[in-house]
Amino acid sequence: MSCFSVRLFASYRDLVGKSTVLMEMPEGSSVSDLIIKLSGRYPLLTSAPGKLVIAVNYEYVDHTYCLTEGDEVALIPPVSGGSK
Amino acid sequence: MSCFSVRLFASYRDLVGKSTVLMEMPEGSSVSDLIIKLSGRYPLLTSAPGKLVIAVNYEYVDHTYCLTEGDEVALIPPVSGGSK
Amino acid sequence: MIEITPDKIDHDRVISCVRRDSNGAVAVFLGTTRNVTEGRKVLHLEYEAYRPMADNKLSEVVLEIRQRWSVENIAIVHRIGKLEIGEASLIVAVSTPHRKDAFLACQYAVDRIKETVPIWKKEYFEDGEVWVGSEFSSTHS
Amino acid sequence: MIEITPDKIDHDRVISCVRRDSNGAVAVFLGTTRNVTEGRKVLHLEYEAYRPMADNKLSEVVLEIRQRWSVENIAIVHRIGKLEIGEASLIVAVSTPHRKDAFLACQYAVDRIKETVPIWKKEYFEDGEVWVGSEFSSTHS
Repeated sequence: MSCFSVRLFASYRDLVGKSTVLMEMPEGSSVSDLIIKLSGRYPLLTSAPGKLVIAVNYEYVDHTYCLTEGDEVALIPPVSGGSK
Repeated sequence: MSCFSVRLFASYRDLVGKSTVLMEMPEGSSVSDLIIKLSGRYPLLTSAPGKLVIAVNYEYVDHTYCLTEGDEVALIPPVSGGSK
Repeated sequence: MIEITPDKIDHDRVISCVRRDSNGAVAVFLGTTRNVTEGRKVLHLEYEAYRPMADNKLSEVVLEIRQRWSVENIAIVHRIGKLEIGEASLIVAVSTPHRKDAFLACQYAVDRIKETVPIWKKEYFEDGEVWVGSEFSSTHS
Repeated sequence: MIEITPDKIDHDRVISCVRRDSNGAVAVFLGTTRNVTEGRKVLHLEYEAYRPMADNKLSEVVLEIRQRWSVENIAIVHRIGKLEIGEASLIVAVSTPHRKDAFLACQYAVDRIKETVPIWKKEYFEDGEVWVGSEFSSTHS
């Protein structure tokens, strides 16, 4: 098993009530596997799990991305920095 | 005959050496007529008389515009107020 | 110049930073906080950034602008933390020899920042607060 | 706010003049004097306006912008007289609720000003001076 810290920001952090959650996943797990496990634990967070935007080590990745122990995973809420 | 003051700016004023010239024209003269008379007196100014831009009473007019005594006529050099 | 800062944005400083005697045009965008959202009165706002990812993404936007328009002089400052109504949350300034490039590059930079940079905005209302872009909202009980 | 003035342009004042708490976007264009034209070093510049025609034409640009984009808040200041290199000769600032309109209106205003407003620029070089846009130039003997 590998250990990942998953960072939560803005609306996601408020929903879960903390800014980091630790997740244990089997070696070779993908981002998709992680999301499935997260949605089990925090159903509110992953009401639309297919659409979750994920960053690993400060870069956007797609859901097939294969995680490595020590990766910093972040769930990125919809970005909306100002007026349209 | 009617009397018109013709204002000159920027490059045109520098070429003619004064900022206003007075022109006497028959009643009912057009801008085109005025330009023909001006080109006789100041050949340098009207090296491209067909392209001269004219304003009458602070509005752009075309060369068929019919002049009325007291009109303020201005020759408008190419406008270029800054970077492209 | 790329900054993410809790300090008030000083647009004079940002414009001076990009202006060059060889450039004739400066295009500037200021994003300011609005007092009304969908008919609800906003009291104040809060911006939160995921750093250093947000810094990295801003650098990528600058790099992209430089490559697409050969623009050397671009500055971006994004404010975070608590903002009052009417304060600037974002400034983008671009200076170029000719104005068309300045406008294009500035507009493109703003669009990319809003798409890619992980910075979020929370609006505080009299009866609750909302993270903008989120389908969730919380209401004071 | 429409001004043709020999005074230095204060962009803070112009931006403050258009900004509104109900608007989220301010697009600003600054035209500044360049130190080189076609490889020749420019020492300083002079701008001349045909007033009141220039004032009228600026008002028409503002009116056109208001009609096309329902933009209320637009300011234009054009400087005249002698300018040093790097100084702003023109500022256009537009504030709107959303940024797309601000950029479009600002760019359109600048284009129209350069096409229609009777203001001319003379560049002074070490060995002469030229009215920009004119085919004539004079050279110091």
